[in-house]
Amino acid sequence: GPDDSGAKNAGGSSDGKPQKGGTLSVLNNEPQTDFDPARLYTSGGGNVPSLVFRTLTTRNREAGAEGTKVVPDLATDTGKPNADATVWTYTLKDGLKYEDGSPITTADIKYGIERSFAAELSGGAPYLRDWLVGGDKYEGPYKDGGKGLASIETPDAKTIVFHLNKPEGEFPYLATQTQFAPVPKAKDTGTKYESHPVSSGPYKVVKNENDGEHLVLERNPNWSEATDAERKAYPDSIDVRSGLDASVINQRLSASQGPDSAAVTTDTNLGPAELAKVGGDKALAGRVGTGHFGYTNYIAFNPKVKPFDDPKVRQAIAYAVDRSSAVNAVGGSSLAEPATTFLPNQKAFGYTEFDHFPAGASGNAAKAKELLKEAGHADGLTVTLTHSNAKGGPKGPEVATALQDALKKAGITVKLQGLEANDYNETIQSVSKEPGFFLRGWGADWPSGGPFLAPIFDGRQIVKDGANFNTGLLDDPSVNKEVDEINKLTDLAAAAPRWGALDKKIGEQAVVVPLFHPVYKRLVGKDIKNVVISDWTGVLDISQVAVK
Amino acid sequence: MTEATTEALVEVVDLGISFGETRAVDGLSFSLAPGAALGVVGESGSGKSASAYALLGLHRSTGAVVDGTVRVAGTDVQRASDAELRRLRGGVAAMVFQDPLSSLDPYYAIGDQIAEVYRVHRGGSKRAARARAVEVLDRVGIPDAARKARSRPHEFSGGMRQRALIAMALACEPKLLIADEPTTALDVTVQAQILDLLHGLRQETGMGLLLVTHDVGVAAESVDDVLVMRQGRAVERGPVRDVLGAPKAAYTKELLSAVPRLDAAKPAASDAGEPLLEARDLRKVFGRGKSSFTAVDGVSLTVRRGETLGVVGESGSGKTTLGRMLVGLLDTTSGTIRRDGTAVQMVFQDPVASLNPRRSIGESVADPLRASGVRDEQRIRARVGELLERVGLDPDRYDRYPHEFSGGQRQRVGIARALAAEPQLIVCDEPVSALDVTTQAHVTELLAELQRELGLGLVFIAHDLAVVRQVSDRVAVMRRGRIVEEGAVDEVYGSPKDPYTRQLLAAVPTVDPVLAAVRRAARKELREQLREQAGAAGRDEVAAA
Amino acid sequence: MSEALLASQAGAAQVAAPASGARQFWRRLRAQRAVTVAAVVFALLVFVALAAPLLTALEGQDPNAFHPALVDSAAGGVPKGSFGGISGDHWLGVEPQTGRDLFARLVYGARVSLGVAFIATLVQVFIGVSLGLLAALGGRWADQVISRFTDVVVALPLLVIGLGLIAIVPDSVPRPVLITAVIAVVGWSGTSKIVRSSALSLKSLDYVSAARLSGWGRLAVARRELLPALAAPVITYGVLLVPANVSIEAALSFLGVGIKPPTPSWGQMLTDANTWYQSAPTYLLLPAGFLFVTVLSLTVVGEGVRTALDPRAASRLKVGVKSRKDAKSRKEASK
Amino acid sequence: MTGFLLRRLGGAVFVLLALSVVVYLVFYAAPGNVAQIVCGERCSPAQVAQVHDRLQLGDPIYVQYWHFLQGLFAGRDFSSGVGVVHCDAPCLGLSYRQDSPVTDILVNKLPVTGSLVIGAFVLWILLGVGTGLLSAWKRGGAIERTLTGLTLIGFSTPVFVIGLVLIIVFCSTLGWLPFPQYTPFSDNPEQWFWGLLLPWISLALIESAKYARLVRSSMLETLAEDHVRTFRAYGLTERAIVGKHALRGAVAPVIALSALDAGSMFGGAVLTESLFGIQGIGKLLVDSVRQVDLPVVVGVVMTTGFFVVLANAVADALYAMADRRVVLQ
Ligand SMILES: Nc1ncnc2c1ncn2[C@@H]1O[C@H](COP(=O)(O)OP(=O)(O)OP(=O)(O)O)[C@@H](O)[C@H]1O
Ligand SMILES: Nc1ncnc2c1ncn2[C@@H]1O[C@H](COP(=O)(O)OP(=O)(O)OP(=O)(O)O)[C@@H](O)[C@H]1O
Ligand SMILES: [Mg+2]
Ligand SMILES: [Mg+2]
Repeated sequence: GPDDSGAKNAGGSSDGKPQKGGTLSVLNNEPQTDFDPARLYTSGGGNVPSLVFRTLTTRNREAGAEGTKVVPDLATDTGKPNADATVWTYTLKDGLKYEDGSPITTADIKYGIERSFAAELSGGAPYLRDWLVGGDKYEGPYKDGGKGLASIETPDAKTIVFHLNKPEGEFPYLATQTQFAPVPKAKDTGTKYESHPVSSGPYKVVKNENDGEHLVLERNPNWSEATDAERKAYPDSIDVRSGLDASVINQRLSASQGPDSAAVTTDTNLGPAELAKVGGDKALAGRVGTGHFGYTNYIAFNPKVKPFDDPKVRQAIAYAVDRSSAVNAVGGSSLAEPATTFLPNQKAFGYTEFDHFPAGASGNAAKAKELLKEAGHADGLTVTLTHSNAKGGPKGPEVATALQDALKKAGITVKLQGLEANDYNETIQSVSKEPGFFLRGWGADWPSGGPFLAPIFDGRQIVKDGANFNTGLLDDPSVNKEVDEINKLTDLAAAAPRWGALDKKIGEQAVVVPLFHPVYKRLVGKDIKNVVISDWTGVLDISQVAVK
Repeated sequence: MTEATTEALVEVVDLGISFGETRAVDGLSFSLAPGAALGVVGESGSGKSASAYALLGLHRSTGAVVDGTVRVAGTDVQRASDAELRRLRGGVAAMVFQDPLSSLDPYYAIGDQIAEVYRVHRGGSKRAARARAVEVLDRVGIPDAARKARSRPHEFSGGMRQRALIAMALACEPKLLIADEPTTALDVTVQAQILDLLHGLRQETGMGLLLVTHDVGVAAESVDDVLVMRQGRAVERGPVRDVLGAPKAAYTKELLSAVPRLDAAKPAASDAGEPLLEARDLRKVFGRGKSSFTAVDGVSLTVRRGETLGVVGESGSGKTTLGRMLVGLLDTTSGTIRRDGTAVQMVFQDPVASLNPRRSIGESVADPLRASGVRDEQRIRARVGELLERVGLDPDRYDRYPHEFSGGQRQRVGIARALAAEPQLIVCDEPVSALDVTTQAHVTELLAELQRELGLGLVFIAHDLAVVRQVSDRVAVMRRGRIVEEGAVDEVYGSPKDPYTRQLLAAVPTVDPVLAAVRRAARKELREQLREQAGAAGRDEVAAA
Repeated sequence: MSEALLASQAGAAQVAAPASGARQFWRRLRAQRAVTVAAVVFALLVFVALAAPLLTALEGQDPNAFHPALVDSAAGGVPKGSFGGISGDHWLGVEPQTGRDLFARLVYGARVSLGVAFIATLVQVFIGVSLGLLAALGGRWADQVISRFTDVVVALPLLVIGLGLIAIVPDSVPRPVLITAVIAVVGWSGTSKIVRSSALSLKSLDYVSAARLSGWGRLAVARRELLPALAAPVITYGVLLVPANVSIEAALSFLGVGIKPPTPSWGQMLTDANTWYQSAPTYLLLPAGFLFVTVLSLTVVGEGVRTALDPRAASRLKVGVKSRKDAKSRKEASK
Repeated sequence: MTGFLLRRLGGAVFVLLALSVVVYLVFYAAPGNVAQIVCGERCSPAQVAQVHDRLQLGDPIYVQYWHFLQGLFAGRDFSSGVGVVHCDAPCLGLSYRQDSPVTDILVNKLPVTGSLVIGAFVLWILLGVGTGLLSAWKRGGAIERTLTGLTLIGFSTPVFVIGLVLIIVFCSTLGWLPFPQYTPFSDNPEQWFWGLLLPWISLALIESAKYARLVRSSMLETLAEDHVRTFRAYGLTERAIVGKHALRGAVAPVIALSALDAGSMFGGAVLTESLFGIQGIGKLLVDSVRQVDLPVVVGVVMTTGFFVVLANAVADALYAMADRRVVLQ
């Protein structure tokens, strides 16, 4: 999805073996407003939610690249596809129980998925709707008269079968999302369910105040370690406080006083101003974890708008961009890495290195001018760059002004049009209102090229009357075809390099100019042990953390 | 302390006071023995108040330059430290200021203000101090003192405020009382009562009294020695009998000859023209419910062109309230007023409050002119200058601010302003109360002149019966919100029907000090009689309720 | 008029040639030395704002040019060198992250901040005083309507007003005008409340009644009698509106109706500099310092005007000096 | 008095309705597709349409407003998927994003913002009036100049800086205070106090500057008046004169302004709330505006309006009590 959600391996003071017990504090900026598995839009089941919701599959809780793998969770394996990967069958492990001790059945998983189709519980990823047979017409269990969604079968309490409308080799990745968590129909309270969702994971919710601002999780006695190879669940309880200011979170973590010594954050980076301080303090620097989440910030063009219909103009801009300024604008080289490829620089995505329009660190104004001249803009060019008004963000005015300055050197005068966040999203996602030149970012729903490239470059994903992400309005049959071909592969290792090759090919058209990939730098409290940061989420996994 | 009693209570040698380039007091010397009383009379603006301030060191940090020496009760006021001065002020020597309204804090209950001052010097509990406040308020003749002590200054009439200030001064039982025109707003009966009170206190406690007054009669009644001032200098000084009986200085003679006599009536009313204003059955009730108070209770009157209606009466009887209703500054509770487009003006009882402290007096006087559309600066200045001159002020002081004027001068500014509008009717609320008799005579003459020329109608509220007689054609006597007697001046003065009117006339101070003592005794008797009567009336009211 | 009376005034009349009200006001204003100093400082600030292009040309820097080489990218973008990268080229150092020249941005920022904040303050004071007076003097209904209208404006958050404006105001309206208007619209209520409450007290005074009797209409009475008395609180409060307006201007930028980047303004600089006060203190201290000096100089000037407007206070002021002299002579005498 | 109360009640109704109308109009005109935002970015047009229907966004604005009014006086029902959520009158609607009645959300947040505002209010009045008093008393001296400088620094520094500096000094470095956090008063009064102390102080430091300046200037005005002379002439100390008589003259603008500030602060001291992580009404407002959660925005704005009107009514009553020359209108 397009959200910059979360990432990798910190070197907390991890001496001594992690022990069970204690309370882990989580200090966050954004409250967990949605705690209903149907409404959550997470990558790999999320961080806090995955303590409560187990799913058919889950992400491998290992540091680094190992962590980009998908592994079984409730199911015995990552799924058995049929020959063309249109039917996927899962079998549940034995002895799975809810927090109240009742058994988890596949009917509950089916019901959980069906709920996510209800208009009342919208918000999740689009894949179930797009992939399941009949998914585009289904309106959820509250309106179907008890019929359910026929493309999900539960022949018995342990088996569940999914019928897809086209081959999808990455279905096991999808099964990590919280929509695949079981929801017992009898306990469903509709929109109220999120205040006390029934736990299938190691912790249950004992408190959910003010719509996710303060969560208290305690051990679920009916969760069995034997059935769960992934979650370590060291602390006895977890206290999640959110709505805190980023600088205060970092202050608290660095001070590490009292309960804050056992605190982490799952959503707050060190800010640029704080980096300078942390860098000078050895002890503090040792408590910083660095992670990479698959995310790319880029310049998007609408080739229907002049002068961006001319590839030469787009290329000129690609040459002119000053990536070091752009990187500085979001906090410098510790918080972002310059990008020349659309795919994030990780193997799981199939990263293939290329730089079609080499701009160097600070732009190649000469080459850009040359191209502009060829395009008939020898006297320079005036264009409007649309950006979000959200300060400090990767699509905000800071990056926009950095680009403005860089392009000036190439004779391109950039006028800035800043839009308030909603307006900005609506404008750039609307085919009719889309501006010609704007800032954009895209993140991974799971660590693979599929959800990264298809929404942006697959011509069939252009949404004419809704939120459109194929901003370049690219509808290239050869691209579309290659997407379909790769989706058929169930061998994900084989699929990855082909996504990389596709990225390189699309890159030649210069419908986007990649700018940078964010890097996560986060502090943990001084008593935190067993910090595991995977390349899937880029942040420490709180299911692995110990406080003793 | 023993030292202090042997030497003079007040010793002023060669006092000079300058405000910038104005030399207000120059080479003034006098002394006052403990328990003695000195009256300071003289021309308005002659430096009386300024000298009085100097006794308490009140010129300190105000920009005035004081030279000479001032010793009060052994303290060298000029050199005393702030703490010494504070001890002196209030505790040893207390002052009653000339402008009663502006001299009280508008936000606090009067009783509390008195109590506060009392506690500074005498200590004690808050309660005791409040009780003391009520006691002194009662002594200065505030009716229902316990309740009135809780009122804010704006709920008091001019005379009541003045008495409150006197009460404040008395509360601390000072050795020296400096009273700056303490009776300007008091009707003669209350004035007599206050003067008697001061007299009594002097006898009981040996309090020294420095009485600044423009009223020679008041001086004659209450002091042993008089000091006559003019243009910042003493022109004559001596025992009251000598000075008033056989004045030496020309100015003193002039002053005495200008004292209005009760029997000097206005030259017969020219012609009572058409009515300018008719009021029927006016009532004014302040407050609501239990705390309501009827200040004016069913008053009807008519004022005709070219005629002066004098209004006299007890302090707090509703004269100001009536006057304000007549000009429309105050809404009536009931009753009707017909003005028929008559242009009305008012001379306010409190000259300080009626002048904007931020605007020069010239501008204040020019106000009505500008309001009527005159734009020509030259003309305005000329006209204002002429008006100032006519009320006896220097036209060059156009650009001066109210705080640079003496009490009487400010009062005259108020008159000039009322005249500037060329109104048909003026309600004058104690317009000459702060003026020395010569200036007073001059101002009343001016009013009469204008009345003859323009057919001006006047409502002349005053406590000075002689002045009222001098200027009025008809007179109304007010008491407790009602007009108790109304008629042609000669009739009312000649054969008063109402006992209150008789009492008023009996209380008029005389210039003869010997006679004054005799009358003081007679008054005492009459007062007792009246008190009995009032008690009976009160009982009747209770019975009726 | 008797001769005697005229003569009697002669003593008091030996004064310097009288001066008109306005001239007296200036005289009283100039008598306060601190006011002159403050006025010069403020004039200097205005000059800096007006001469921004000149001054930056002198320095040889462009306020919007990035200098990535001058900041330490790995350390979040702190300026290299000491004191925020102060050097011969960059007189006051450079901005963290971007490396833009701080001096140039400050002087250009002065234009927006002083211009917008100052004009907006004037408009706010004007609206506030007018409505406050109208509420106090216009009778019960006017008071009700105005006071409730004020409540509505106070209760509407800037966020909502900003959103509304984005929706209605066409792009053709110049930004500074728009910002000034918005700030004026959201910020007059304090003045209006103060004026209303003070005027309610004042209107019962005799001198106001006297003016009414003089034949002036309510408006004229308000202007002539009440305004001068209201000047003290209004000026005092008005001065404080200037920094408040600078913050509103910054907040508006968040909402997208503020000054468009990359144009600098003090408000935006302050907001951006927030987190940097430890790692790059000059970045925060400079705009804050400039703002402080502006407000301080305005305060002193305002204070002077207030004193000069009140003849009583003015004479008291003169006295303060004298009384100290008095005290000294007293001390000497007691030795 | 009854008349006053009735008029104020009428005024309050007017203000609240006016506010709700303005918010409706603004949100009607403002950009941002509510259904899309509520549904989520990756919803299909069909799903967006369903959400659009569910939220009754298809109705003309006046119909939507009419439903709102109905809810306000008679309550409303909403679907929760499995059943019906009833929202009792006065129902401000159901939050688009949180799926709970706005009234409930507000009732939850009020004690939070209330605690913040009341504490800060007390502190800033004490601090502001105290500073103003001191500088009027010590006028012309070094103390006054220092105070003026300090108040102006306080006023021209953003709350973010002051707050963060306080946190770093008192919480991180010295460790004297816990990091600010809201604990309900009923849970633990002590924690409530310590957790809110820094937010109160930061707010007070900024707000009090205004009061200090105003108090000082009004007091100097009063000190020039004649009645002050009376008390000087009766030997009252300068301290008593300044602290009692002159201060009383400064009461009018302070009451007027504090009503305004306290009232509008119920709409949230947004920056303070977010810096200190206090989940009050201001934070709610910002989040709701961002998410185009119209019912919540209307609710918050109306709440603010209510408190503004209330504070003003209290101020007027207080003021008429303090200065009896003023009649209660
Ligand atoms: N603050 C001041 N600044 C300038 N001149 C002043 C000031 N106070 C008083 N004066 C002038 O000093 C002179 C004496 O004033 P003072 O008040 O002592 O007069 P007074 O004898 O009390 O007169 P009245 O009987 O009218 O009250 C007057 O001419 C007056 O105008
Ligand atoms: N605003 C008010 N509120 C309550 N009572 C008031 C108010 N104004 C006047 N009074 C009362 O009304 C009565 C009449 O007052 P008024 O001022 O008319 O008296 P007066 O005849 O002018 O007296 P004086 O000669 O002392 O000036 C007094 O008892 C006074 O206390
Ligand atoms: Mg006098
Ligand atoms: Mg009177």
